[in-house]
Amino acid sequence: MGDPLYADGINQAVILIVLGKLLVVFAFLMVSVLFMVWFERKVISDMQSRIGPDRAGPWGLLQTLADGIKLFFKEDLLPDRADRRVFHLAPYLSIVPAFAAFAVVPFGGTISIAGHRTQMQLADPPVGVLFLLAMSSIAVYGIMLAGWASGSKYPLLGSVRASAQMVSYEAAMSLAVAAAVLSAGSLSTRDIVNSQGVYRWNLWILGVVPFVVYLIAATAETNRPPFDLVEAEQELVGGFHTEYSSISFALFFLAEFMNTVTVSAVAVTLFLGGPNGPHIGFLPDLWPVVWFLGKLLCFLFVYVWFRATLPRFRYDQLMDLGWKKLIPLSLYWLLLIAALRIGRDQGWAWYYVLGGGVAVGAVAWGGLNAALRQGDAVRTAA
Amino acid sequence: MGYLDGFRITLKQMWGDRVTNVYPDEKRPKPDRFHGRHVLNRYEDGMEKCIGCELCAGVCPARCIYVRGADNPPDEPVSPGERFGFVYEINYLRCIHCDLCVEACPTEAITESKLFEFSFTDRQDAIYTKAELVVDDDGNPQKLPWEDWRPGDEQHTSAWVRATAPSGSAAYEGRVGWSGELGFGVRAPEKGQTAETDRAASAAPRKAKS
Amino acid sequence: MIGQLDPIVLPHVEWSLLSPELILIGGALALLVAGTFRRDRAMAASACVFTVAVAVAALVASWGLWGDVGGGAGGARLAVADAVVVDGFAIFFTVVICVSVALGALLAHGYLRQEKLEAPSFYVLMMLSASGGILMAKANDLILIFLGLEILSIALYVLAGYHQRREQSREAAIKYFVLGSFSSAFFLYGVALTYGSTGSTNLGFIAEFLSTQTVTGGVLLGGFALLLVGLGFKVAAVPFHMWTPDVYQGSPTPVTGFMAAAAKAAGFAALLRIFFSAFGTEQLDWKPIVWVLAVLSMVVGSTLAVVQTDVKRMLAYSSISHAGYILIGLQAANDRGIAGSLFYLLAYAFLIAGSFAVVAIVSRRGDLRTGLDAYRGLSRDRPALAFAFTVFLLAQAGVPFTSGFLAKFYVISAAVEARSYAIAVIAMLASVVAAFFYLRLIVVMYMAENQTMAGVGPETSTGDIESAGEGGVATAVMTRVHVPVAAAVAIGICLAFTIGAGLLPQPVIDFARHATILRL
Amino acid sequence: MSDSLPILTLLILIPVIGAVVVACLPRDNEGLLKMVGLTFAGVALALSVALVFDYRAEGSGFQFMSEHVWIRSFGISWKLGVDGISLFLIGLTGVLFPLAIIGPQVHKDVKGYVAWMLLLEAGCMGVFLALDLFLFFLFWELVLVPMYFLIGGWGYDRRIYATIKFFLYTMVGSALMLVGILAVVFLHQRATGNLTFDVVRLAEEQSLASSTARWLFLAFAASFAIKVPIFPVHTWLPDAHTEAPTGGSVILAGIMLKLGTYGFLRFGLYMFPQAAVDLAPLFLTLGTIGIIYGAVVATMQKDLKRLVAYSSVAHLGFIVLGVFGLSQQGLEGGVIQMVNHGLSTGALFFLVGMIYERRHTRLIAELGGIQRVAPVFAGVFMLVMLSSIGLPGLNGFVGEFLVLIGTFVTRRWWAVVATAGVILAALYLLWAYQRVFHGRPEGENATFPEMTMRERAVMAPLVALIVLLGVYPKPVLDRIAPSVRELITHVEEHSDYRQPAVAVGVADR
Amino acid sequence: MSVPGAWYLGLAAMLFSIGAVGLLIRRNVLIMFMCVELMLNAVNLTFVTYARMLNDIGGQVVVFFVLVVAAAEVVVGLAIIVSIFRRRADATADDISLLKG
Amino acid sequence: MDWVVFVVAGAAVLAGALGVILSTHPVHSALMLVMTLFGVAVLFVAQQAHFLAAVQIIVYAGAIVVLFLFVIMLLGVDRSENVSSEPLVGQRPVAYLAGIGVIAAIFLLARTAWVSGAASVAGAADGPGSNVEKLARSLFTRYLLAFEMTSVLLVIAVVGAVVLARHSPSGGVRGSEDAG
Repeated sequence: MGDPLYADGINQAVILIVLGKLLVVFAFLMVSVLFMVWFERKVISDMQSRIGPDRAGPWGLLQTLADGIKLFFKEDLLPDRADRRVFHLAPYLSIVPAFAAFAVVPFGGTISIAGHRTQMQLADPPVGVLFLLAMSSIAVYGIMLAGWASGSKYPLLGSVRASAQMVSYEAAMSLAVAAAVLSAGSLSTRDIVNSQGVYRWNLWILGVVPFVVYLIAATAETNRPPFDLVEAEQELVGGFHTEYSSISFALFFLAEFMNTVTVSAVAVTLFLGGPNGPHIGFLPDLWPVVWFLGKLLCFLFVYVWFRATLPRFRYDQLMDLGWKKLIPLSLYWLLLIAALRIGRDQGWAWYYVLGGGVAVGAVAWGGLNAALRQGDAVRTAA
Repeated sequence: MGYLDGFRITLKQMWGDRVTNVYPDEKRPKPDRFHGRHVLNRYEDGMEKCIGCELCAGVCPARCIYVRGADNPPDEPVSPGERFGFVYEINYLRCIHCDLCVEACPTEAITESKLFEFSFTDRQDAIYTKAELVVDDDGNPQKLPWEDWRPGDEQHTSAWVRATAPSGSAAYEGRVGWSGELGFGVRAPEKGQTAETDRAASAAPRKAKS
Repeated sequence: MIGQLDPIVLPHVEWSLLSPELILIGGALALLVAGTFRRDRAMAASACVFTVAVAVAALVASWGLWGDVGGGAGGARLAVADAVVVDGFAIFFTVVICVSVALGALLAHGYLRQEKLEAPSFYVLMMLSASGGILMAKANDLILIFLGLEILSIALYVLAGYHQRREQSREAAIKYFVLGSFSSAFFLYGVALTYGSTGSTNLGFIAEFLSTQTVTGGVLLGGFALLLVGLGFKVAAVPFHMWTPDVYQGSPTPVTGFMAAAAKAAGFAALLRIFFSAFGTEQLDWKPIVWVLAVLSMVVGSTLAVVQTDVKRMLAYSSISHAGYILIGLQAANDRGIAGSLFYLLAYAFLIAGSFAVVAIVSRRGDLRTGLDAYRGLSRDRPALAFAFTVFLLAQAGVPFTSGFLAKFYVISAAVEARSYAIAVIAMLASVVAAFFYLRLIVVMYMAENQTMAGVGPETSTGDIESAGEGGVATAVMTRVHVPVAAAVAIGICLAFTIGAGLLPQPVIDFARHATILRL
Repeated sequence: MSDSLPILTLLILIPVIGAVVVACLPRDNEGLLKMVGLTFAGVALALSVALVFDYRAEGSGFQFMSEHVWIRSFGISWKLGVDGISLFLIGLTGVLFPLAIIGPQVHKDVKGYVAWMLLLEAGCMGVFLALDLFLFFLFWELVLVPMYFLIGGWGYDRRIYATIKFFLYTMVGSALMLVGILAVVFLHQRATGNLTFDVVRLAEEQSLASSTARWLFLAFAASFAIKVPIFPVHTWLPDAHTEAPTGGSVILAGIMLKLGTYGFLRFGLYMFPQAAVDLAPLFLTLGTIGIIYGAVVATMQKDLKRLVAYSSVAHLGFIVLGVFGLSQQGLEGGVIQMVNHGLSTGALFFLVGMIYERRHTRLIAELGGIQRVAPVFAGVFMLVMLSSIGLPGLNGFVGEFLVLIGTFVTRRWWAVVATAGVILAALYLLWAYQRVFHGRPEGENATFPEMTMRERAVMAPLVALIVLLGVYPKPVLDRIAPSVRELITHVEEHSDYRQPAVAVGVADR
Repeated sequence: MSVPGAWYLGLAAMLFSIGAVGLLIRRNVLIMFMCVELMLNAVNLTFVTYARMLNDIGGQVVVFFVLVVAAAEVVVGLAIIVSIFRRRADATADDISLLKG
Repeated sequence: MDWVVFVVAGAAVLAGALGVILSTHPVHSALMLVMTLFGVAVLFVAQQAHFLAAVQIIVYAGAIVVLFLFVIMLLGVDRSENVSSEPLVGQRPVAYLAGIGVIAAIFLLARTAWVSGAASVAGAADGPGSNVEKLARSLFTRYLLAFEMTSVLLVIAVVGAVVLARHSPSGGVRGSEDAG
């Protein structure tokens, strides 16, 4: 349990190592954001039969950097009716949780630095998963406050949408995460990774459903397409960050992509076995990192793929999907998994449990549908 | 699974052909009736066609044109008429390139070119003044600092679409209702206005009636 | 990983001992689910019947439990890891609350129909709220009491604001809510301090701890002072009564009836259990506080009730003063006092439910005519209704041969037995003042047909304004009030109990007496 | 009358049933309502008359006892009994109520009037009959409600003020009394281990310490004093009497005031003998002040009804004097004076009511010369008035005389002062008579109608009783005496008071 | 654990008082409601501190329940506020004055 | 180190609390509330209540205050309040005095001992096993019923919110609305 680094107490070397890890993680995130922006633009242009950025650097690799530098030198505008303090605070509120959440993601095995063994993970609190949820739940502040503080109506609409959307999908996401926690019996991310084998991922153990639910909910949580109603350009002129420019805008941009990376990393941790992978003889400390990055990349690609494929949801569709489909589904699935687990502990035959579970599920599904139909009928009648 | 089919298609597209090109390196040929930025034309004798009548400004839906006419100095007239366009400004932050100004112009003074690069860095630069709009002594548009010209681009500046009648009636096939222009003279009639399309166009409503 | 943990051995759950609240919760959920499938008039009517049936079922279950715990006489049982204690006391309150539910449901049906608010959710909330109240009475743990309190209150907040189209109802909800949550915070802080000074929130443990240890620190004192504040709010004792008139007046009338009967009972259940049993050893510390609360409640409640011209408001103030009387039982801190409080609560539940039933009927559509004027000439219009109301009011005033008289007599006799003569005298004097305004209302019903009484304006003044709101001509005042069947049944039951318990109170007294044995 | 018939219970129940029956009748048929009311009141009257005749004169203690356990856990029972003290008060109740129901004209809502009246009768009967403290208190309280409605509903212009005042005064008294009752019961329980509300047991066992008993006596006395009313707390009475409808005034003066004096006897002297003895000077003083004060104030009244009301204050002072004089004659006189006052003041109120019905005013100044136009009316008025003054040969004399004798034996100086009250009574009543009836009738007074048959029928029994009791009070006194003697003996046993021998001698004549 | 529990408890007491005072001085219903949350937080802090001082997990469990209750309360409370202010411009308690007596 | 954490977090708590009650603007109050919540969460961590700290953030900061903000924005009640006006004369000083009095009273009451209870009644908080595990164990044994009852609370919250938030059913009583 816990990082072996702290086993011998805390001394200067330990603090230095922690600071070092902090720097590494920060640098990694920044780089990964740079990469991610480029990657997304490139992949999506491929999918749309376009070329994508190709000017700055080889294959346009430095394009993000160039954009960033350009943004930094732009004028920072403050709308007339804005709430000054909150307006300036919002971007930071947006970026901090995005960064902090990554702290608990294990991205490698255990390595030795200057005689101290330490996990390749910035922190491994015993309630790591809860920490993740906490961070994802406060991520909404940046967006909400940005929209409100702008003192302008489109941003406000965007932020109201954002808060409703993020609170709604958090429930489904938490339930999906709970399934992973249930399977590992621990809230520590490291433990969850360790509970999964090289190929024995939670993805398979839990049935694919929690993973899919997580994937959808996480997409919604990060306000990525097709759930980007928050900034829907066509309706809201860019939503919450309409009035932002310069560094403030850059921070939002950074936070958004950092969130994407973090959420993907969490998905890898929870469902895809994290840095676990087949051992290859040389450089034993490096391979887990490689596996992790590989999985992460796959995941990121999936996100981009989503964006390229799916049209944006309408607002009521968004809420319907969240409340009427994902939450019941993930709740049911969690109960089913729990039932199977109890059945195993009690020595019941799994097929009885499964059969019963399916039967209950069918009844519940039928009931839910009937009720929803009735509700629709009432709504249309009124 | 309709949902998933979409994913397949997008994935397939990744390896398909690109429909875009590397713009500044390669430029795609522009369509014939492309509406670019305006130019102010001159007669073949170098006189400006604009007479400062402000019809263009009046008709402009975006209100982006500002014209002020002035009496021609009798000793050195700028235009053939009594008055000339003393000030002529177009705000390209507002212009929607609808071409109504061109239609309104009684003297064919303002036409739209195929120049489209508006990459100015100062809002002030977005207002093109008469000095920038009026064609130069060769009858070509002035090259603005941010315009990326390729060889031949200046050739397509003048809107010779106006050379034939607007209604597309067959009666005007081959006729040029266009005065001469500095550097180009009288333009040849526009291509593609054939009798067949004309007949098809005029037959359609009759068929619908019967 | 899961193998590292020892499996958690769940405590044994004695389902039968929890049956009344399980019935209520189950009924509520069933109704909630059923309500999503059918939404029409028939559904609404059957929802009322169903609710009454559930309440009766819970009553029957309590009856069974009463036998289980030896007629309430000592065979108290702990259940679910000492979290609840099922004794006569708990069962008594279960009965009071179930009765309130049944009466409230009967009352609600006509009201909801009249106001076009028919929906099962009303009954669902009422049943759930009642389950919270029962939990409070049964709880053997401060936390469970807190949860019960919140279940009860939150549902009531919603019910208070149930009449969405009425501004008053919404206002009542928000006032109740803000002050209710305020008081919950106080209660909770009291729990915290109690926890710190005794080491547990379990009432049994606290009692045991306090009986073996001498706690000198003031933290415990602060703890139960805050507990008293929190519960004082719930039972509407002065000076924590500010919300009562507004909320009683603004809430839909059936809700007010339910609130006055069930919420007050539940609050007192907690109050009595906590102070009488858990803090029984610290009597010297809390009795003076309770004394002050009781006296203030009686005096302020009665006095302010006199100046009210709105009947709902007047009943609210009177309910404040009734809280004072019930507190006398606690202040006496003897068996008779507790039994008196219990008797009072049961009697009061019927009285107030009946009273508000009449108010609901008289206030007619829109729930607006609650002023004294609306009652003028009721005896000519609806003699039976007027008679019933007269009985309820007289009983509240403590007129002989009604349950209300015996209730007052009971608590005052307890105070006298505990030699608290001063509070007994004050109680009687307050009842004099109280009697005054009850009688004034009766006089209006019977006398003021053709002429005006003091404090009552000319007949037409408010009638016109109100009927204008209804879009009709000023005939609304003169139309005969409509008495829904369900409400009539409710009034009949209340009337029967009020007079029955006034004439032959022995069974009720026995019930209350046997319910006072608190095991800890 | 067989012993098996629960006559006392019936005395209470019949009016209650009557009230319920009346409440169920249609409201418009006034004749029927009155007839039904009269029937039930008449049955009660018959029962009470039967009771009076059936009562064994020489018997002591309570007769016709009726006892049923009611609320076991409180030791409360339905215990009724009658002795010489309460016997004639019951009779008085029986007589006055039928008259009050049919006597005065009721201008509105006859149904309510009759129903409340019957309920009131039940309450009054209950108070006189109850031998259980709880039961006593129940009826004591119950009486207030109908009275409240009678005054509030059928009274005159300032009735609201009057009801509030009446109600507040009496309820405050009740408040103290209830606490007193409970204290007696629980202190008794603490001392003896028995929880009982039984008056007889509480009185006989005398378990209270004397200082405690004094406080408790005061608690009871407060309530009784207000009801009587004794001097400083009498101020509700003129208002209530004046504003009440005629029937209400009759009952109020005739019966309800007696509840207080009866209470003093039954629950004051009987239960707290020592305390009563200790505090007797206080009450004697207040009673004497009441006599003089009532008389003086009555003299100055402009309103005839108010005058009669103040005369009640004075008369009740005599009764208090008799009660706390604590001698055989004084007590006998007090008891019989209760009956007398009920008859004569009741009759006076009837008559004043008749004047008001005719003239719609009660102001003495606006009346005059009625004797000319209505000689019968004037004659009846004269007779009743003389009874009230205490003219020998009429009933008032018997009571007042006995009271003064009895008090003189034990408390000489108070008796001397009180005698002045008799003279003052003659003064104010005769003066009032002179102003109202003598002289030349002017204006509306000239057309003052003579007594109708109905009114004569109402007045006849009262006049008859007034004369009868004045001429031949012996049967009454014979029945009162043993109970009074027993009460005095009880007091002597439980206190340091000894009746002077001279009084005993007189009593044993 | 060098900070004595009393410091925490004192802090909680101050927090509680600030919340209570705030509820009394502010007229905006939303802010009044936030003050209630402050008070609940003070209680939570008290419980956790006692849990540590008494070495008893019970205090922490209580906090868990308080959190649930707070959440439920907020849901209902905000629903009430929404329902009442849907048609109003601002949320000050002074305007809620229909019921005054 | 512990002192540093305590002082910093405590200062944040108090500053946030004061900010809540002194800000003129509801949104600022909400933000200040978040600050207090974070401070409290830190104090939880400092006292080994990791689980609660996380839940505190998730529930309070992540849901409750977000809902607050949502409502503020939805209703558009984000107007500054004129704090200088005093609707009830004297209420404010009385409130301040009461607050100070309460603090003083609590400290006075506690001058002898802040804590006097028996230790570890519901189970030890330290010792082997994680905080979460012990919490769970306690929750599902001693507090099982309370835990189950929270479900009722949540049902009420849901039903209540739906009831209150729904639009008036068709054919509402117009009169009562107008007259009200």
